[in-house]
This record gives sequence, structure tokens and C-alpha cells, in this order.
Amino acid sequence: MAVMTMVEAIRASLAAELERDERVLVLGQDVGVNGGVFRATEGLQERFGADRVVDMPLAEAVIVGSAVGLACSGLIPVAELQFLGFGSQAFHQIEGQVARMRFRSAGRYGMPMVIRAPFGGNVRTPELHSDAHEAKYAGAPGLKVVMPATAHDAKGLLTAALRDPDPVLFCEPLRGYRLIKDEVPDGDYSVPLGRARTVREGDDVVIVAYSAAVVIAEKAAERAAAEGYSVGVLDLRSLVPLDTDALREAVARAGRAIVLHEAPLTAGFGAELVATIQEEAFWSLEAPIGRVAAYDTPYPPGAVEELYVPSVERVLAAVRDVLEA
Amino acid sequence: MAVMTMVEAIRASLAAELERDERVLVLGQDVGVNGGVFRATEGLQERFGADRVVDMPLAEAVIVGSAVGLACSGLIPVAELQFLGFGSQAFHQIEGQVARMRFRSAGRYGMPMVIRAPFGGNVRTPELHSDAHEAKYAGAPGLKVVMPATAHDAKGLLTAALRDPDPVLFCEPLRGYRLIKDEVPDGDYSVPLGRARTVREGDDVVIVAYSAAVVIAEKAAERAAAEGYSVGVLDLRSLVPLDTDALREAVARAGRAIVLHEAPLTAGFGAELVATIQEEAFWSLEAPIGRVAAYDTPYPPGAVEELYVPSVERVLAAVRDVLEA
Amino acid sequence: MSAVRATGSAEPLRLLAPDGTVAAGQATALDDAQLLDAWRAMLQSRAVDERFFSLQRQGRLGTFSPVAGEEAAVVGSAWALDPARDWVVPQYRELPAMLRQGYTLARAVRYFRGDPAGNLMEPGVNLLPYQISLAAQIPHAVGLAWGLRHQGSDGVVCVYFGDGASSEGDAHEALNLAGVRRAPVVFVLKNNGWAISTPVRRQTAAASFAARAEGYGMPGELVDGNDLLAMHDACTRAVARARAGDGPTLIEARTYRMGPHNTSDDPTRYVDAAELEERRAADPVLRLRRHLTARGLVDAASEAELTARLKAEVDAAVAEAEAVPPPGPEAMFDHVYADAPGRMLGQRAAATGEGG
Amino acid sequence: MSAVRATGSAEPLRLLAPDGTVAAGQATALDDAQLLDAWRAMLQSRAVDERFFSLQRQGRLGTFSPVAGEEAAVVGSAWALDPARDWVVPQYRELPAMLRQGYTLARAVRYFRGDPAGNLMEPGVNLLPYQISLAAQIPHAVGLAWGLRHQGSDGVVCVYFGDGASSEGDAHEALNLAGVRRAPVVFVLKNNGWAISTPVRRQTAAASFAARAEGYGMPGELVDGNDLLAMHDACTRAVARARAGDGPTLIEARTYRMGPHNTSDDPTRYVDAAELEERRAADPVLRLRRHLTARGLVDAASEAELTARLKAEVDAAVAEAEAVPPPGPEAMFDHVYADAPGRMLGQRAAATGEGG
Ligand SMILES: Cc1ncc(C[n+]2csc(CCOP(=O)(O)OP(=O)(O)O)c2C)c(N)n1
Ligand SMILES: Cc1ncc(C[n+]2csc(CCOP(=O)(O)OP(=O)(O)O)c2C)c(N)n1
Ligand SMILES: [Mg+2]
Ligand SMILES: [Mg+2]
Repeated sequence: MAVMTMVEAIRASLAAELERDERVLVLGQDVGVNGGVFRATEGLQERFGADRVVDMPLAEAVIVGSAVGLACSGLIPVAELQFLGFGSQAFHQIEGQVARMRFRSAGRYGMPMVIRAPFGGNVRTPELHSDAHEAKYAGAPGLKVVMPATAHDAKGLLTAALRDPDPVLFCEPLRGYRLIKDEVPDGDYSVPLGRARTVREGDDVVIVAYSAAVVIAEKAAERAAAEGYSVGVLDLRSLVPLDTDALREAVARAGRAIVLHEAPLTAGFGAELVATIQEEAFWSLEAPIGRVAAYDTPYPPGAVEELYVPSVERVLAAVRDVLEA
Repeated sequence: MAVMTMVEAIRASLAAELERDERVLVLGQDVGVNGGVFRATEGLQERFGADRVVDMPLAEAVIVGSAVGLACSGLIPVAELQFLGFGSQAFHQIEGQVARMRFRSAGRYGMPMVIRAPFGGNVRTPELHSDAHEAKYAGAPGLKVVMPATAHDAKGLLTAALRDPDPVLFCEPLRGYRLIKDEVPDGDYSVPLGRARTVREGDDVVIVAYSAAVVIAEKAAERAAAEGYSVGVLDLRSLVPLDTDALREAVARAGRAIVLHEAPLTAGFGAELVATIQEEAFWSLEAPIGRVAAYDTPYPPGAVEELYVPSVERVLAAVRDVLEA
Repeated sequence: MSAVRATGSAEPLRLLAPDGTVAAGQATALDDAQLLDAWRAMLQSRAVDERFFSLQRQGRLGTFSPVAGEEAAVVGSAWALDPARDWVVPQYRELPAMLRQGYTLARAVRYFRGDPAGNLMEPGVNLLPYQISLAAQIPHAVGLAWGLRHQGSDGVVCVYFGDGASSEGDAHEALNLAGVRRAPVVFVLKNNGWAISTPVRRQTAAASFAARAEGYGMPGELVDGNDLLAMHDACTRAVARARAGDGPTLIEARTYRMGPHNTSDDPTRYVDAAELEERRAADPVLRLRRHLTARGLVDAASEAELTARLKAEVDAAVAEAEAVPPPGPEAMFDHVYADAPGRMLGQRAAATGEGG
Repeated sequence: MSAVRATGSAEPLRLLAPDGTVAAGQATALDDAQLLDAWRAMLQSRAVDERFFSLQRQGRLGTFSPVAGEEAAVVGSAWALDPARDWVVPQYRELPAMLRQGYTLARAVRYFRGDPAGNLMEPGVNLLPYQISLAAQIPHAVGLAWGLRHQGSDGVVCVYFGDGASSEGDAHEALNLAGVRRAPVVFVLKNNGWAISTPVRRQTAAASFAARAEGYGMPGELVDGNDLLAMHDACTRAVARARAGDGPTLIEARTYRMGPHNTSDDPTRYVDAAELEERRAADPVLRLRRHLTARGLVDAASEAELTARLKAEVDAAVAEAEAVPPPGPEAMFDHVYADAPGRMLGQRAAATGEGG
């Protein structure tokens, strides 16, 4: 056990799988000598060679598209999108090809691959770098979507994703790369996809979140506890598969819920969570489910981004609203 | 007034706006001599010339991306995507550029343009042609998303979209092009964006739908009426802007609701509708809101597509479920 | 075999003259048996086109895009491959190449009947499925070739795409990556004059698509796509180069789509009748027939016999496919995931009426 | 002015030798005043780089990408335009070109401070905003040029993009469309050796990017991007061609990024120190200084005076920008739509604390 930052945990998982399984290949922009713009692949090319850790041309569609072909050849590609926002350039390859190749080929060509992509705000990146597009991919049948919130889970979920027979979009919170630190087991372990994590139990309201928003949820829950409320936090860990059992149980217990994410409100994954909760636990609900999300505007420039990304205060306000409803 | 098919109504609106406003330009694959693969632009090139009705190379990103530039130059482009599914090739241009250019330029470059795109199933098209991606675009702030269900609305909404200062994704139901026929006023009129249409009032449950699914909803409502239920149908007409008032009122009246669309369930726009309804009308709800959607699988090949696209029977089953809940 | 030609040569490589004679000094790499096999494949394709078209008209088949006019381009290139180690990545108008790799006619019928299992390439068949999203297959081909080489195989990947598909960003990104990685790919760009109703001059302003190769650091060759021998020759050289580790080649097969784009298309709206007449005179089947007749390998009687046999084969495949029970609701769910999310399994249970 | 050169010429066009002499028989199209204006712009750019870098280090500015090394490529091309009718479509490393079109330094400071209003190009300024999504601007440039021509303007659009951006599908689709529509565009591909840490040889296997032009049916020219005169010459000819209705040109400016990719980048991880040393010797500012000194147009004193003045201008712009009150929450909502959906207006009301 050692305390690691999330980016270290990710690197550790990549290194271990590159070591363990020679079919694993890492490809992306600047992943080689530079070790990735966030150092997630630092030292990997040196260790595993330029044939297994490959600097690619600046072209997202062929980074993902060639990974499809690599998978058809029997390899396990790990394609890095430098930012999830630039996954849009490869949207047709991810949604139309990666996600459907197994189905299209009636099972012949599985797509055991991982697409890694950082996202998320409040780190003063230029436009489009912080965009949270997870709902667009969660709506792409055939794909799995994983969003860790701790270093422990980042390593364990990435390891699980790398061993999963299906393609996984693995979204990493920019803000968490260095700020999120926790105990990570030394050896081989994996965290199964589709099992939510109860961060804290709550009897009054539960906040459902994923990725770096879990940290916001935790802080809000602590603050609310100081005000005398029992607020639970559920970390989904993956959006597809979705742990509907955990959702149902947490809401059944608390009777009230808030869903929280960094993406804009409209058509965000929070909508899916609300819909699922009311399907699974309607009769437990004592108040409308609150949604806390970014506004229905593009991710704004740095001078106002702190107003845009949901803050502890906005979550707290929602907690009070839901409790008073 | 004349009875028109939906495709005729669309053509009529395009012709009238090309006639009225010389800034309007139509561009897309096969829109010229061929008049579009579904004949939506039939005769327009002959009438308005090859400079205003333009056959484009087979490249969706530059069809949309050049429309951005055309709009910057002061024109009003109408870009046709041959199928909405191939909008994915232009996703970065639509979501990252068209939708954001006004914001990015602090108001200097508005994007008065329309992107037309047919979609929808049960017409035996090859793979990817029927995909319903509306939720992915509804989650792109800066864009409006319009989905007519009648010929009357197709003309009126397209006219409104063409005159709107903001960019509009205008989704046309393949199945409805020839099958949907109704009375269309002769002259100039427009249907405002963001106003839902009450297709029928209902006291027991309301089905919320858009585009060709409205026809399914109507049939189901009729069948349910025969069983003694009063089932309302609300046609949203546009997803962005969303008519939350109409949603609230319809649900307040019926107490129960079903949302219906052709896209897969998970992260579909139905989730947004459920979330919105429970925010706006929680205390009116007497039962969980039902979702009827396609399955969480890729749009399948023709031999099974009728099992995939929500049918009158599946809607009816949901009506019974919701009423019995 | 002709020598390597300069990239971007303005005149298409031609070995077989329209009258069926082989230019002086040119030998044929295909021996008599191979020539007759290619001939069979071309006639088979014509038989499939006709039968599938009429089945579609009878409502027994979905949308289908005939190959007519492009048989030499497809067969000439595919016959340069070794199906045991080389791969084909098709667009959707290359059935003869798919069949050579081991796909079956009965599967093809099922595919066009809308049966999800119609797209199954049996294990060992070195072939990706039909691609409907134009140009999306080209990056796949590059990754596949790269992956094969990475694993020590000397297999080569032949990817097909149209003049229309060449305008997509994916085509560029893939050609460029293949150059950078020296991936063993043969890019066969079938310039058949049309992308549905859009003529090539609206697709490119360049004198040839082959001219793009230089910008990717690979050889490009313009070939008479109605000339079986020239196509085979150019592809054989490209395969050899790729196999030897010398990287990819872009081959532009200049041919012509003699029929409609597909069964829903009405080309009389946009194809000039005189042009079509002229292009039909360059029919690759006519040209090969002249050549084989002159060589004494075929005559009217043998052709009639062969055609009858091929038609019977197509009929048998149709019968076989039609005897397969129609897919049930489980076909929507099978193979979406290897390890499916619970929600989708619940939907499957509901749709199939089986307990979840 | 040099004659039109063959497409794909292997040697870059060079008019100004590294020692600052002009090759025999070559005249300069820029007169003394223009040369001095270009010189000023290049020194201004250097001053901006330095100041912005230190402001970023002090936390007063966000991520910034310096221009250093590419001044001749940017200034040489932009000075071939007529800002009153011609347009610039930038990537993000072409501030001198933006300023020439009428964008102001104070706005630029606001942009890098993360103020949404920093990206406002005043009406009449023929300029699109910074583009962060690489290559996405290239289709815009083509549409803009097409639209201008459609409306009877003789304006030309100059679009900038990097060697990295050239690998994107958008670059291909846009170049191709420009060829087909003979759009009045000058494509300036700034090959500065790097896309962050990725060297050009991982971006392309071709001998030059200019070689791509032929595949789009347009002239391509490889130019020494550190040579102000050559850049100006090549772009002047390309602008003239475009203005005359003869369509687009692709210009590859071969230059070098002398600094880090941006303020977060550490190039010592991947740039060879010896290579950098060598490339710094080819600094375009040095070269132009030698030329202007030889012509008697500048000397150490005048340069020092000019630099001091330029620094003062930058300081004034920074002060002006810092005096603008920070944007409030309404800045997130303004200009998203002209006619905003009610839901967003409700969010605006909540965020700004104003009644909805
Ligand atoms: C990405 C994408 N855009 C549009 C279409 C619709 N479409 C189907 S075939 C076709 C023309 C294809 O032309 P080409 O690549 O030349 O192939 P050909 O049909 O001539 O063999 C079009 C536009 C599609 N299938 N995929
Ligand atoms: C579509 C897209 N992908 C990735 C990035 C991240 N990124 C920012 S700059 C850069 C390198 C750009 O290289 P180049 O086009 O050569 O321009 P230069 O920085 O050298 O001026 C990358 C990969 C981006 N901004 N956009
Ligand atoms: Mg074609
Ligand atoms: Mg560069």
C-alpha cells in the first residue's frame, strides 16, 4: 500500500498490464518521449519500446480507427485522446465503429480496447479541453463508460477495463490527476465495472456523482453534516454498466436524492440517473430529485469557469432545496 | 391549403426561403441534379442555380464546417446531412464549432444556419442510416434541435428555423417523408420553436413524443381509448428549446406520463424529459413515468428492426403498466 | 510484369487493350488456370448482380449495390492476394473480393436479407465485414496491417474505397498514418465516376487520386480499372512491396459504375445516356472475353455453360439463405457485448419473453 | 518577384540568405516603409512573447503559446493581405497576423486572462477568433472564402494551421473542397517541426507538405518560413491568384518553434539541445536584422528605441486589460444564443441572482 496520485495510479496500471500481457499497446498524441501531456505514460516508452508505446499523428479518428484494426489483429490497444473534448473528432469511430464492431461482425471481432481521455474543469485549460461529454458516449450501445474518482479505483478500474472483452471509454478527471491522492495496493487487483461505491451512508439525502464531482459531493456532505443533516454519497464509478441496485438502495434509504456532474444540465447523464431512480425507487421518493450540473452553455473561458463547474455551495443549496421540498 | 407529404412540405419551405432571401444557400451530398436521395431538394437547383443549391464532396465535416464560414460571410446556409447517423463524422464541427461560434466570438459571428438530417427506422435502410442521435445534439449548448411530426409543422418549423438567428439541427423522420401527409397552408407561415403541440388531451396519462414517434403515440392513444382510457399525446416539436410549461400542464392534468422515442433508452432524450417532468410536476405524479424507447443495442439490420423500433404494442403495454402502478 | 511506374503518371496503366490484345512486350502474371478463375469470378459477380436485383424487386432482399462495371478492378486486385495470410477490408461493392477470401454467397444473401448473422466472417476468413460508414474502414485497415506486422506476420491488407469515400477525413488520416508507420496496406481507390449522383469532378479538382500518394510519402499508381491484367499487375507489385516491408501503395482503379448506385437509385436523373453508352463499351467483361477468346481459353459454349452453372450456384445460395429461420429478437442483443450490462440483459429478457 | 515555381519543388523558396543578403536578380516587393513595419511587427511579437510568458508565470495570464521562431512566416504572409478586404483565419500561434487585421493587444491580454470578451473581433475586423480545436478552422476558411466570392467580393482568406493540424481529417476535407470550388484561399501550413512533442517525421512520411497540393488540384509551394521576403513573395502571388479567380494555393512555411509549445510545456524532455542551437541560429529576426542593417534601415540604437517603445505598448495593453473589471456570471450566458431558450435564461437568472 502506498499513497499515490491518480495519475500515478493510472501509470501503474498501464505499466503492469504492458508487462503482463504483450498484446497491450499504448497509442496517442505525445504519449512517447514526452510521457503524455499529463505524464500518465511517463517512462513507458523507455521501458516497453517505441513499438508498444506509440506517438501518433495529430488525428483522433485514426488513433481510434487504427485501434479498431489493431484489435481485429488480436492486440489490445489503449488509445489516448489528449482530451475528451477532442474525442468529438473521432465520434464516428467511437460510436459507429468501436462500439458496434462486435455486433456488426456477429461476434467475430470483439473490441477489447480502452480509450483513455482526460476531461473536467477548473484547471484553466483553453476552450474545449474541459468538456464533459460522458452522456454522449453512455448513449452509444456497445461501449462501456468508466469514470473513477479515487486513485485506488483509477488503478483497479483501469486494470479491469484493460482485461474486459468489451471496449471501454475511460474518463480521467484533469483536476484529480495530482489533487486526488489515496492508498493504492501495490500488487495486481481490479475493481469490477458496474459496482458503485458507497462513499458515505446517508439517511436524509444521497448525492449521486462520479469522477472528480465525488470530491465536491463529499465536501458538501460534510458541510451538511455540520448543519445536522445525514447526507450520503454514492460514487457510480461506471455509467455503463450502471449499478441500479446501489442507486435503488441508496435512494430507498434516504428518500431524497441529488445527482451531480460537471457536464451541462440538459441531456446530461444526470437526466438518466433521475429517470433510473424514479423507475427503480419511485415509491421511496419524498421529494423531486435535484440535479446539480453545469449550465446549458459551452464550457466558458477561465475567468468564469469557477462559476460554471458545480461548486460545494451549489450542491449544498440543492441539498437544502431537496430537504425543504 | 393542400394536403402534402412531409417531404413536399420541406421542399416547399426551402423553395420559399430560397426565393425570399437570397442569402439562403443549400448544400449537401446529391442535393443538386438528383434533388436529394429523398427528393427533398428536387427541382431546387434547376430553379435557383448551381451556385445556390450545391452538390458537395462526400465529407460531412466540411459540409458543416464550410457552412460555418459561409455564415461568417453573411449567408444563411442550409446544410443537408444525408443521414443523421453520418452527422457523427461532423460531430466536432456541429458540437464544437457551429454551436459555439457565437459564444466564442463574443457575439460577433452568429450562426444562422440549418442542418437538415433524416433519421429513423422501419424503412429497411442499411446500418447507421436510421440512428436517432437527437440527445447527443440536445446536449450541445448553443444549438437548437427541432423534430417535426407533421407536414404542417415541417414547413412551419423549417421556415422558423431558417429565420432563426441561431443554428438549428432539423431532424426529419425517414418513415414520415411520404407516409405523413396533412393539410399545409399555401402561403408563408412559421411555427415558433419551443412550443409543443397538444395532439390530444388526456386525463389518465399523457404520452410525450416527437417526430414520427408521435404517430405511434396517437395510435396507441386511440387503442387505449377503445379500452376506456383517456390518453393524451403531446408533440414536443423541438427539444431545444423545450416547452416545459406544456410538459408541466399535461402531466398536472393526467398525473401519469410516458415518454417515447426511437433512440435507445440509456441517455436518450426521454431521460431528460423524465428529469424535467419530475422537476416541474413531481407533486402531480401518481406513478413512475414510463419510458418507451429502443433497446440499448445498435440499430439492428432490417430483419429485426420492427422489433427494435418502439411499436404501438409496446407503448400500449407501457400505458397499462403506468396506469396499474 | 511492367516495371514500377512513376508516381502520379497521367496515363492509366493498361496491359490489355480494349480489343483484348496484350501490349507487345507485356507478359501476364496470371496463368491460364488463374485467368479462368478470375473470369469465373467476374461472371459470377454479374450473375449475382442480376439475381439480387430481381430479388430486391420482389421484396426478398434489402438495398443492394451492384458491382457491374467494376469486376476487373475488384477481381484483379483481390487475385493478387494470398487469402491464407492477406486480408481484405471492403467498403460494400466488392463482393467478389470477399468471396475469394472465404465469405460465402449464402451469407451474403442473408446479409442483404437483413439478418445480423449475414455479416459473420467465419474464423480463418481474413476479412472485415461490409462497411456502410464511408471511409471508416480505411483506418481499420491500417491498424490491422500494423497489428499483423507487430505480431510478426507478413500478411498484407487490401482495403477498398470509392472516389466518394476518398473525400472523407478518415481517408486522409489513414493514408497518412500508413505512410508514417510503413504499414503493409494496399489502398485500392475505385474511382467509378460517381458517388451516388455526384460526379468525380465535384469530388476532386486533382488530375488523379493517385496524385495524392506523394503527399503521404508512398507510391501511387493510376490503373485502368477495367483491365484485369493491369489491376492484377499493379496490385501484385504493391503486395510484394508491402510484404517486403517497404510500406503502403495507393492504387487508383479508374473504372465506371455501369448500373445504378443501388436498388433505390434512379441514375437516369443524372447520368448522361451517351456517356453511359460509351462507358458500357469499355465493360471489363467484354474486354476479358475478347482476350480469353483470342487465347482460345473460352468460347460461347463454354461461357454459356459456365454462366448456367454460376446462376445455379446463386440460386442454391438463395435457397440456402431463405431456408434459415428468420432471426428472432435475441438477434438484437447477441454480440453487442461479450459481458453485457445488466440493463441490456433485462431488455433482452423482456423482448424475448424469457425470464431475466 | 520570383516566377511561379513548380508544385512540390524539393528546395524551399528562399530570397533572403541567412547572412541577410538578397539573392542576385531578386527584388523585394516590400518597400522600405513596409519592411520596417514588418520588422516592427516581428519585434513586437518577440516582446509580447516575453511579457506574456512572465505574466503567465506570475499567474496573471492563462496558457499561452509563444510565436518565437515563426515571426517571418506569420508576418511575411499576413503582410501580403489587404486587411480592408482580405481575411485571416488563425489557429492560435499567429497573433501578429491578427493584430495586423485590427485585433488589439489589449483584447489579446483579455483573451489570455480568460475573459470571454477577449475573443471579440470588432466589426470591420476581417478575422475569425482563435481556434483551439486543431484544423477545425480550415473548413471555416473555405466556406468564408466561398461566401465572399458568392457575394461578389474579391476578398481572399488566409488560413493558418500547423504541421500537427495537417494530419486531421478536417485539413483534408477543406483543402479538397477549396480545390473543387476554386475558393480564394491561401493555406499557410506552418511546419514548425513540432506538434507539442511530436516531430514532423511522425506526422508525415512525405518529403514536404507542399506535395499534398497536387492531390487537391492546386499549386503548392515550399517556402523558407524564416525568410520574410520569400514568405511575402509566395503569399503575394497566391493572393493574386486567388483574387483573380484562379483558386487556392497551399504554402508550406518551413520554420521552427524556438520555444516551448506553450507555458505548460517542457521541451527539454524531447528537443535535442544541439538541434535547438542550430535552429536558433536560423532565427528569422536575426536574418531580417542583418538585411535591414545592410540596407541601412536599422541599427542597434534604432532597434533599442523601437523595442523599448514596443514593450511600453505591451505594458499599456496589459494595464488596459487589467483595468477591465473581471467578467461576472452573465458572461457565461451572453452570446450563447441570440434568442435563448427559457431554460438557459432561468439558469442565467439563478446564477446572476437576477429575477428570471
Ligand atoms: C459517411 C457516409 N456519408 C454518406 C453516406 C451515404 N452514401 C452511401 S453510398 C454513397 C456514395 C459512395 O460513393 P463512393 O465512395 O464513390 O462508392 P461507390 O458507391 O461509387 O462504390 C453515399 C454518399 C454513407 N454511407 N456514409
Ligand atoms: C483536435 C485537437 N486535438 C488535440 C489538441 C491538443 N493540442 C493542442 S496544440 C497541439 C499540437 C499542435 O501542433 P501544430 O498543429 O503543429 O501547431 P503548433 O503548436 O506547432 O503551432 C495539440 C496536440 C487540440 N487542441 N485539438
Ligand atoms: Mg464511386
Ligand atoms: Mg507545429
